[in-house]
This record gives sequence, C-alpha cells and structure tokens, in this order.
Amino acid sequence: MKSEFSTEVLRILDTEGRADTSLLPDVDDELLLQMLKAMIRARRVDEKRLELQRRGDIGTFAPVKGQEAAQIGAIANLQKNDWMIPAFRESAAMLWRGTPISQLLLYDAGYNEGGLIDGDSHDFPIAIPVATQLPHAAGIAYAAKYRGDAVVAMTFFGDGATSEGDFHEAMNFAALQQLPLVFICQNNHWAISVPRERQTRSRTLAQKALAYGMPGLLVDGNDLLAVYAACEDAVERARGGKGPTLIECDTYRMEVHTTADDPSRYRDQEEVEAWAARDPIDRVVSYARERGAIDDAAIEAFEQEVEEDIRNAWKEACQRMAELDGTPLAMFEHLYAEATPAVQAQREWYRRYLDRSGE
Amino acid sequence: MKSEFSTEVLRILDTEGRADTSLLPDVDDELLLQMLKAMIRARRVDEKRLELQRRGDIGTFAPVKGQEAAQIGAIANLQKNDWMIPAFRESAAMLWRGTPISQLLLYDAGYNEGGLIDGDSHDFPIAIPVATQLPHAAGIAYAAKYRGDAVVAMTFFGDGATSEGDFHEAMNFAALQQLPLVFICQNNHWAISVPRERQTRSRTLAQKALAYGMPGLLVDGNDLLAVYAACEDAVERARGGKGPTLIECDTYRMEVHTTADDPSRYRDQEEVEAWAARDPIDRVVSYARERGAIDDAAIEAFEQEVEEDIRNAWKEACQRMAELDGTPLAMFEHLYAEATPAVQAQREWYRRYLDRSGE
Amino acid sequence: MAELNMVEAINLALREALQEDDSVLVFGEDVGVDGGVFRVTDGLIEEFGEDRVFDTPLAESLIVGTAVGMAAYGLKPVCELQFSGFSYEAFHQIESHAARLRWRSQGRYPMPLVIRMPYGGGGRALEHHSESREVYFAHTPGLKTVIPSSPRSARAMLAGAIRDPDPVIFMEPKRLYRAFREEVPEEPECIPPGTAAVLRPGEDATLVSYGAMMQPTLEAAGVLEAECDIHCEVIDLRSLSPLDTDCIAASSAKTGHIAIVHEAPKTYGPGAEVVATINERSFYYLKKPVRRIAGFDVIIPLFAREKAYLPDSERIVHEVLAMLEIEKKEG
Amino acid sequence: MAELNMVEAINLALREALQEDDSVLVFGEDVGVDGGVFRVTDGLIEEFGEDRVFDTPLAESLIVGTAVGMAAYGLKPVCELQFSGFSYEAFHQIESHAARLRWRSQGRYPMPLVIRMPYGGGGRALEHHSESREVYFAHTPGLKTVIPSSPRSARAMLAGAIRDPDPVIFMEPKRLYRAFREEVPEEPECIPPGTAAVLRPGEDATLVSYGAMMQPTLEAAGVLEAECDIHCEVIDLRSLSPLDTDCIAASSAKTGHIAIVHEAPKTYGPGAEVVATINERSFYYLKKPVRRIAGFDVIIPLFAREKAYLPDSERIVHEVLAMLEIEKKEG
Ligand SMILES: Cc1ncc(C[n+]2csc(CCOP(=O)(O)OP(=O)(O)O)c2C)c(N)n1
Ligand SMILES: Cc1ncc(C[n+]2csc(CCOP(=O)(O)OP(=O)(O)O)c2C)c(N)n1
Ligand SMILES: [Mg+2]
Ligand SMILES: [Mg+2]
Repeated sequence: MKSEFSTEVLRILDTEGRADTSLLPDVDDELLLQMLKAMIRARRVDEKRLELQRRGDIGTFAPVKGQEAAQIGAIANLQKNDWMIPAFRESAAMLWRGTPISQLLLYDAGYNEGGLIDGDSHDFPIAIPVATQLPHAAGIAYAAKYRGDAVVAMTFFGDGATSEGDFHEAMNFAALQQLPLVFICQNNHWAISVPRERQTRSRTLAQKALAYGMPGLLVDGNDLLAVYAACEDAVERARGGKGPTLIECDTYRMEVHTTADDPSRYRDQEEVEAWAARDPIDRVVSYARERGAIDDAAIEAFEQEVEEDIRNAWKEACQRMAELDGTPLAMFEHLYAEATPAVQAQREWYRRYLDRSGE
Repeated sequence: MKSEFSTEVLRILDTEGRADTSLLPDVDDELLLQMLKAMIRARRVDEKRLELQRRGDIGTFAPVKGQEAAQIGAIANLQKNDWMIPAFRESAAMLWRGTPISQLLLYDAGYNEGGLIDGDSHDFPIAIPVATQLPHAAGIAYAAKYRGDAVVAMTFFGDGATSEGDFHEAMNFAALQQLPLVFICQNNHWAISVPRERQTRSRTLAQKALAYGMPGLLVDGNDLLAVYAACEDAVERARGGKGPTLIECDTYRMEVHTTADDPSRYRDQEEVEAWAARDPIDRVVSYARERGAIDDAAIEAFEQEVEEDIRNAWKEACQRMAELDGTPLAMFEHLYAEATPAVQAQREWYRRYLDRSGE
Repeated sequence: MAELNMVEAINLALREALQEDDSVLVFGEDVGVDGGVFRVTDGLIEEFGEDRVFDTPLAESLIVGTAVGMAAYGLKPVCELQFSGFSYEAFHQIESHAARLRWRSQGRYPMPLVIRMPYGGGGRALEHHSESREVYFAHTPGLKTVIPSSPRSARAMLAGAIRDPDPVIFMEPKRLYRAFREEVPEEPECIPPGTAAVLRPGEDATLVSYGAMMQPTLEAAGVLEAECDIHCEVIDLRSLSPLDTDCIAASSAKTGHIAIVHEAPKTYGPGAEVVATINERSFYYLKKPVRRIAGFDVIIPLFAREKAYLPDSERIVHEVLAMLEIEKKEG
Repeated sequence: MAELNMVEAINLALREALQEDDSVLVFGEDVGVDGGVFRVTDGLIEEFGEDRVFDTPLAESLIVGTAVGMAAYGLKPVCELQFSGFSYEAFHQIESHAARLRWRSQGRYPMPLVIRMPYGGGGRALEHHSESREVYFAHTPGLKTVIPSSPRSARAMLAGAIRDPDPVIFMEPKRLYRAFREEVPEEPECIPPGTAAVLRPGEDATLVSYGAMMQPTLEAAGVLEAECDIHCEVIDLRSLSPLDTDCIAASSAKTGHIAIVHEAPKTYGPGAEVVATINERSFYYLKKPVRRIAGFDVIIPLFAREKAYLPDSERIVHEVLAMLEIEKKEG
C-alpha cells in the first residue's frame, strides 16, 4: 500500500503583506492588532535586553527577533487555562501569556526570583536542556485528559531539538495516547552554529510526524496568519480529543543564538539580510494597514507606550534587585517543601558566617 | 509537494514454502542449506538453553524461537570484516558469526568470561539496555567510513527499541552522514508484555525511516528469502556509499520474553498458534525440499550433528565452569587496562581474606 | 495483620495510595496487564483501570518526563523504572527537572512524584540488573532517596514517599522481594523520608546499613553476640537523603566503633558520607577508624561470582572483629 | 614557551593529539566551524578537516554512543559535551557502555575515549551551566575522572587522558578558561590520570582541592601564611578517580589538620571520599576532624548569588582557622 505525505508550505500573507483571501482565518481587527502589538512589544523587549546585556546589566539570554509570528500566531490560540511549555527563546509567547517584562529582566539579571511562576498561571518556566520539556508537555496533556479538563498543552522547541531523544519519546507517546497537545517546532534554521541541513537529512521537520502516525504541517513561520490558522486547527483538534499535531514553522533567528554567541563565525550576512526582507512584523503591518485596521499614528502611539512600559519594567526590576541584593540566604529556598536538616544547618551556618563581623 | 511511501510487505516464500520466482534472490543450494542449517541449529540451541534454565543450570536468557529467519536472512549478507552489533536476542546471528555454543552457555551460566569477544571477531557483545547499541553501530560505521574500509555495520533491535531516544538519535545521524549501516528491526510484536500497537501509533515501523530521509522497508520477517533479498540490497548500498537502510522484519516471539517471563499473563495462546503456522523454518524446509536441495535423510543427519554439537558444547561449558569456580578474583579483571590502585588494593585485600583460614 | 513479602507489601502500599487519592497514577514498562516484571503492580490495572495504571512505551526519559508534567498539573505520579540500571536513560529528567522544578518555579510547581526502581545484587540476574548506585540520587540536591529493608518498612516508607511533597527515589532491594515475610499491620503506616531506625540496640559497636544489606548485617550482629559476646547496635538508615545524622551520631557517641555496610562500590559510595558525618559530629568519640564494608570498585560480576562481590555476614563479622582488634579463630 | 590561557592550552593539546595520531577524532555540538562555544576547538576543523573534527546533531547520547563505537573500532574519540549539565542526557551511554565495554568483552574492546565537558560556577551563566557533579563519574567503576586547575596542567592532563587506554571524563573548570595565563612549555607534557600534585608545601595544615577551587585555596594559603603565619600544604588532586590516596595520606600524616575544598554539594560529595580515605589511612595522625568546605546541598543559585554559594578564599581562611581553633579578628 502506498501512503502519501505533503511537504508543501502553508502561506497566507506574502512578504508584501498581501493575503491569500481563500485561506484567511477568522481574525477580527481586534485580535489582529492584539497580535501585531504583541509582536512589536516582544521585538522591543528583545532590543532592550540586548542593550542591557551589552552594557553588563544583565546576563546572557536568547533573543527572539525574527520568530515573533511563529510564537504569537501559535500562542494566541490558547485560552487562559491551557498550558504553555516553552523552551528558552519564547519571550514573545511568555509576554503574551502575561509574564511581566520586569520578571523577565529579573531572571536575566540572575535572580532565582525571576523564575517565579504566578499562582494562577498555567505555564512552565523556561527549559534550557534542549527538548527535555516535550515529555513534560505530554505529562501535562495526559493529566488534563485524565482529569477530563478541556485543556490543551502547547510546547515550543527548535529545529535542533528534533535531534534529541526526548523529542522522539514525547511525540510517540502523545500520538499513541492521542493527547491534547500541540508541538510547535520553530525551525529557525540554526542550532547555534549548526544549520538545519546538518541537523537531519529529512526534507522537512514536519514529516517527522509520520514516524508517530501524527499529522505534521509545515507553515511559513514568518506569516502570522498562516501560523495562526494552522494552530487554530491543531488546538481545536486537540481540544476535541482528536490528538496532537506537529507544526513546523519555517522562520529564522535574526539575532545571535545567545549573547555569548558570534554568528559571524558560521553564517553569512547575506543570509540574514535575505530573511530580513521576510520580516514577520513588517508583513503584518502592511497587511493591517491595507485592511484599514491600523495607521501610522496608532503604531507610533503604541511604540511610545511600549517604550514607556519597558522603561518602567527596568526600573521595577532594578528596585527588585536592590531589595534582593541583601538576601543571599534566599539560595536555600524552594528546593524542598521544607528544608532538609542538612540544608537548614547549612543555611544557619551561612547566616552566622555572614554575621560574624557583627558578632 | 506530495511525497509517497509504501507500507507494503515484501514476501517471497509463502507459508507453504512456495516461492514468488520473480523476486527470488540469487541464493544457491549451498547458501540455502547453510542458512537453513543455521536456523535449525539456533532453534535447537534455544531449546537446550530453555531446558538448562528450567532445571537451574543456567540463568535467565532471551529465546530466539520464531525469529531465526529474520536474523539469519540478514546476517548471511555480512562478510567477516563487517560488524554485527546485536541486542540481546540475537543468538541465531551470533552463532552464524562464529560464537561457540559453549561460550553462549558460559555466559548464560553467569560467568564474565562468557562475554569474551574473540580477537579476530568484529562483533559486539550483547547490549541489554534497549536501543543503546544503535549509536555504537553508528560510531563503528563512521569509523569504517573514516578509515576508508569497505566495511558494513549491521545492528539488530526490536519493536520496543524504536520507542527509545537512542533509536532516534542513531537513525538521524546515520542518515545525515550516509553511513554504511543496516538497521534490522525485528518486530516480533511484543516488548515483554506490551504489544506493538501500544508501542507506537505509526502504521509500520519501517515508515519511521522517513523522519530521517532514510529508506525504510517492511519485509515478512519469517520469510528467509525476503529478508535475505532486502538485506542484500541494503548491505550492497551501504557498502557502495549509498547510506543506511531501516528494515522492519515482521516476525514473532514464539517463546517467553526471557525465562523470567510468563506470557500467559498478557497474550493468548491462539495468537501464538496462528504464528506457529507461519514458522520460519518449516517454510524453508518445504522450499528446499521442493527445490531438491535437501531431503529428509539429510535433515535427520544434520539434526543429529547439531544434537551432538550441543551435547559437547554443554560438556565444554561445564568444564570451563569447573575451572573458573575457584577464581573469584577474576571479578577484578578487565575493568581497566591496568587495575587502579583502589582495585588492586581491594583485590589484594580480598585475596588475603579468602586465604585467612589457611594462614 | 497479614504476613506479607516485600512484593506484596509494596503492592499493598500502591493499592492504598490509589484508593485514597485519585491523583495517584501508576505507570511504567509492563506495570499494567503484566503486573510488573516482579508482579509488584499485580492486579492494579484491574482494580483501578488503565487510565490510572498503564504501560508506557519503552522509554525511560519519557516515563520520568511525563511524571514531571503530571506532578506540575497536580497529580501524584508513582512511576516505575524497570531496573535501576535503566534509570540512567532518564537521569537528565531526574536531575534537570524532577529535582528542580519546584525550585525553578519558586514554589509554583511542587514535584510530589515517586520513582520506584528495583536495585541491587543477589538475584542471579543479567548485567545492569544488579547494581547499587544510590549515590547518584543521594548526591543530587532536590531529591530524596529512600530504601526499605523489610516488607513492613517498605509499605510504610512507600506511603511516606507518595505523601511527601518532594520527588522521592524509592529503591527496592529486589533480593528481598520474596526473601522473607513479615507481619504488616492492617492500619496504614507512614514513614516519611529522613529517619533512620535502630533495629537492635548494643553498646560495643555500631553497624550501619540499609536495604538488602540489612539482612547480613543483622545476621552478623547475631553471630558477634552469640559467638564473641559483642553487642552491636544496628541502624537501618532507611533514608539516604535526607540522612538521619542524629541517629548515626548518637550511636557513634555511644559505641565509638562504627562500621557501615553497603553493596554499592566503596569509593565515593554512601559509606564515605557516613564516615564524613561521623568525622564531623562524633570525631572525639571515635575509638577506631570507621570501617567501610562495601562493594568493590568494579562492576558487579555476572551472577556466578556475585556472592563473592557482595558483603555477607561472614565478611562483616571479620571486619568488625578486625576493627575491634579481636582475633577470632576462623575456618 | 608561550603564555597560554586554559582555552588555548586545551586547544594546543587537542591539536597535538590530532597531529600525532590520525586515530584521534574531535566532535560534539558546535565544535566544528564555530570552534566550540568557548573556542576550545578553534581552528581545528580548518587544520584537520571535517572528517576528523565535526559537528554532531544536537544529541548527547549519540555523541557518547558513537564515541563508544569508534573506540571499539580502534579510534581515539575525544568528544565534547557542551556543558556538564547536559552530560546526563548521555549518562546511560557513559555508565552502561563507555565504562563497561572493555570489561564486557573481556578486554577485546578497550575504550580509549575522552569526554570533555566544562563544569562549575562563577561564569555568570544560565541554569544547568554552573554545576559541579563530578561524583556521578568518580563513583562509576570503569571510568577515570580528571579535572585540571591551570593551563599547563590542562594541556598535560588532556594529553594524558587521550593517551590513556581507558575512558576518561575530562572536566574543564570553565571559570578558569580565561582567568589567567601560564607558561606552557614547547615540548609535550603528559600527566596520566591518577596522580595528585603538591602545589605548595607546608606543615601546619593540608588544603586539598582541585579544578576551579584551586585558585581560592591557594589564595587562602597565601593569606594564612601572610597574616597568621600558618603554613599550609596545598594539594591539587587533579584526578578524582583514580584518587591519589598516597599523596593525601602523606600530607595528612605530616600536618594532622586537613581541609578539603570543593564547589560540588557537600553531602555525598567528593570531600566525603577524601575524609573517608584519611579516616582509613591517617586516622591516628588526625589532630582535628577533617573540614569539608564545600558547596551547599542546594542547586547553585542563578548568577546573582552564585558567589554566595561558591567557597572563596575568605571562607576557606575562616574554616581553616576554625579548624585550628585560632581566633582571627575579621571584618
Ligand atoms: C541537552 C542540551 N544540549 C545542549 C545544549 C546547548 N544548547 C543550547 S541551545 C542549543 C541549540 C538549540 O537549537 P534549536 O533547538 O534549534 O533552538 P534555537 O536555539 O534555534 O531556538 C544548544 C546546543 C542545551 N541547552 N541542552
Ligand atoms: C533501557 C531499557 N529499559 C528497559 C529494559 C527492560 N527490557 C528488557 S527487554 C525489554 C523489551 C524489549 O522489547 P523489544 O525491543 O521489542 O525486543 P524483544 O525483547 O521483543 O526482542 C525491556 C522493557 C531494558 N533492558 N533496557
Ligand atoms: Mg534553531
Ligand atoms: Mg519485540
């Protein structure tokens, strides 16, 4: 028996922002603007973090620039009670879900407190070991299904992550159990210095879903509406008990891998420039302007609002840091529900040690 | 773009041993008999081990019964300098490659010395942690390619193994590097008590190759000639620099998982009986008889020869055991090229401890 | 009251937990229809259904990784790794997530999960089925690691592990699975991680052990008393992490002669921490160097020689007498 | 002679090994064109070609697993895991195969492979990038585990690791990568696993350490001499396994006051084995309990507080004085 699979790319907005109206998802002006603004906000926060990092105010982080459409187009389909399980580059998705900018910055500045997940949030903290969050997402989806909650889990990861065993194990289980789970693979063409073609020989990453009997879809990841449409479908199917989907978003990492990285060692500026012409934000701006949903004045006003937010967030983060700087003992917190005797003793020893000059 | 893949099964001998002559590989009478005898020998060794285990003379082991065609049809394509990297159920393949029966039995009886790999062998010892041998096979194949040796590696594993991350990582790398490597998946329908359908949702295991841009083939694993033909092709392509292949052999574990297992807890006797009708040895016997390559007398003579070999092998193993039984200090051997000071000291301490009554 | 072996006792604890709390799930390889390769989960799938008791694909990282996700969701996963020798496939999920998510999320996602795994030698098993590497877990901040030594303690300690709000590695001495039976009371018992038990009082020397090695240790104490009039205090650590250093220190102060018995390799083994604890807390009471009676620093041999590897009561008696500088006619 | 930092010194050792022996291969994530995320493999792909120096897919188990296969084939793989915090993804390949194949095959397949990995705190890095969990490896029979503390020793020890016929875990204190330069002689040097070095002689106390903690330890020895006229003998263990117990014992016998400094968590940490060794070999020379100056039993905090976690010279001085029961006016 012969079966077939597609390696076609779903695209709705072209690089000029012209929409293929036959494919347009049901996105009203309000949602469109909300998404556009989230993309812009994420881009500006990214720029601010880069600036802060370069001047030594925060540590290393992974910029999102170029991947805003892939993240926002996907995450915009989640409801509050749904779960997001990110990797480490999902600042756009995290901001959308309500992580305060100041919180991101506090984390960047190296404070454990920056990792705090709000009591009513259903999102996971970032996962740094590549692909290890995928089994967590499967566990969450299993739990939701077990509880009968109409909850969907969405997890994000990169092209490089598809090479890890954890990707494989989680995909297999999710398909087997028909879990309410959407796998968003942001193929940004690089895993640090390793290009997509040297990560795997499969033509697309989407086709990897075939190994699990799971639907896999390839979309233009710099096309907000294509990502939105594909994920809308996947989320609906997940919520309806129809199982998981793998969505490969073809996008690009416009910036350094992290601020510790120097891409000039391994990729050409031309490649970056070619992708700049496919910028995910520009496209939506053109489209929204064309559609009459926004004008330059509105954009300008929004940019100012964001600038202000970011300034305040950094101020807030600095205040937090100042408060936290006198609290080294916080390192003993949150490891166990109740500190073990060893941890208690060490905490006590350290407290006295710090106090010794005063004694 | 649409691509297609096949989920057809390659079969050459039907269950009555009638061949589809259009597909017959180039197997002369000598090779046919060699393979048939290897299958019978493996079956008889299996039976002996089961008997020895049941009466407490050896420990637990994983019977091969039912999978002889999958192993012999594959391994018969290797040359002496090629490498075999088995899992833990490959006694048929190991015997084909020259492991003495007595060596197998010594291992079964719990002696480290049973794991000895001969100096001129190019085979790996058994790997018990499921799927972990696949990256080894990839490393061997990489090394062969690096050295420019016209060497092929062949690795064996089960249906359950396809769920492990190591399967995924090794398949991906092998395809990426176009390594001279053949992956033989013996889908014997069970991973201990877990049936194939609850291991993964993909229709076939062969189709998992698509995830890596690797050819994947499904063959009737109880059909010696189909396995031979498929593997001949795969080995030739591997040796010719055309990269790896995944071959799924559809077969069945006719016996217990290991002697510690009780299949009546999880599978029906009817299923086993249905598969007995597809026995891999019976089919070849019918075919060979039909073809005039063998007659009952020859089979009878061979059976007697095997019985004799097995008897001698057990005698030899018992002799080895008797020799080894006074050598507990052997446990300190072979861990390092030269025992570390700690190991030396412990060995010395233990030697004295054992001698203490004599002092 | 019933006389149970350890397999039955653990099964009972699982059953009680599943009955008591519908957030408890039991899963792993072959734990469902098969009831576990040692029958520890026998009958659970029938009683609680395959949503709550299920077989996973053959993938250890998945098993622990999904447990992490479930725990975050508010469930209490009790997963099984078929043998401790295959826990390394999941080690990154254990170290990088199970042990850390509470900490990483600043308390938002506690990890009340239990990872059960049989460990240890003496079962005439294959390679990778006989190791004792509890240090990998005990050294990992964020985990708790406990090992029972009898049916009754197994049942109570598993209850304690499941109720514990933190991730607990529950290692089962498979050599004891069917080794003996013990009265297990009708009413539930619960031993939380962190407390050792004095199994036998004594004043001449302290023998510290846990898990499968409790048996030869107790036996040795019996021999030492019967044959040499040496009264050993015997401590069952039960919990390697948190370690009950108070219990060790109290006994050390009393006897001044301490031996620690384990089957794990000696170097960087659990005994090293016991020695270090005593060095810190009881140094001035020590009459002799603490003795480590341990597995050798090699891979435990295949089963024909595993007895030679494993400490037994004879070796323990020999070492304790050596520590006490007492000659005993042997042989 | 050249003044090299540790990155350059390790790069030199790799280059020398690649030049000397065409069976040496170097691979891992980003070690090729990028030259490694710390530039340790800078320029190697250009010099030796991408057959011998190459990027793997993002898969640690694959990296170690292929190294095992290559070693069996007769090559000498020197692979890199990008951070020790991601070595756990490969832990099963390390424990179950790299450490065992020589043994399992009864000598037929030696495993002359090296697994390099940066470890340790102090680099203002992200989570999982600052841990110090060398015990996982040092406790594993079949492995050797070494950690250099300076550019010169790094170059010589890596040469020793590559030439060693057994699998060696080579942990690189990334905090020292660019911390200082040292003269590295023109001619090759080779330090095989298993020997410690006395970096500074002394008679009042012994300070034992290794890796990144050598720096604060040496600094503390300087302070103790300059300010308190206390002469510390300073030992660089270099090799955690095999452990040079002769060196430790000799110094312990001389000074009777010993402190061990490491950044790994204290409990079941490397220091426990040092204490146990001294307990066994030098008990009667001990004037005071051995001091463990170690990381706390928590996950090393994100970088804003990592200094508070890591032992520094001040803490070491404080602890040594406490051990010696000497009051020092502080503050
Ligand atoms: C298990 C593991 N191995 C290695 C690393 C180091 N590392 C961090 S990000 C990265 C590349 C990730 O590539 P990809 O999955 O494509 O995500 P991207 O960075 O492009 O978003 C690597 C190798 C890690 N964090 N975790
Ligand atoms: C990593 C690992 N996990 C678990 C086991 C226990 N175990 C041994 S064989 C087996 C099932 C293997 O199934 P499959 O791959 O289909 O091979 P088969 O036994 O059918 O030949 C399991 C779970 C193991 N050996 N290794
Ligand atoms: Mg990427
Ligand atoms: Mg199978």
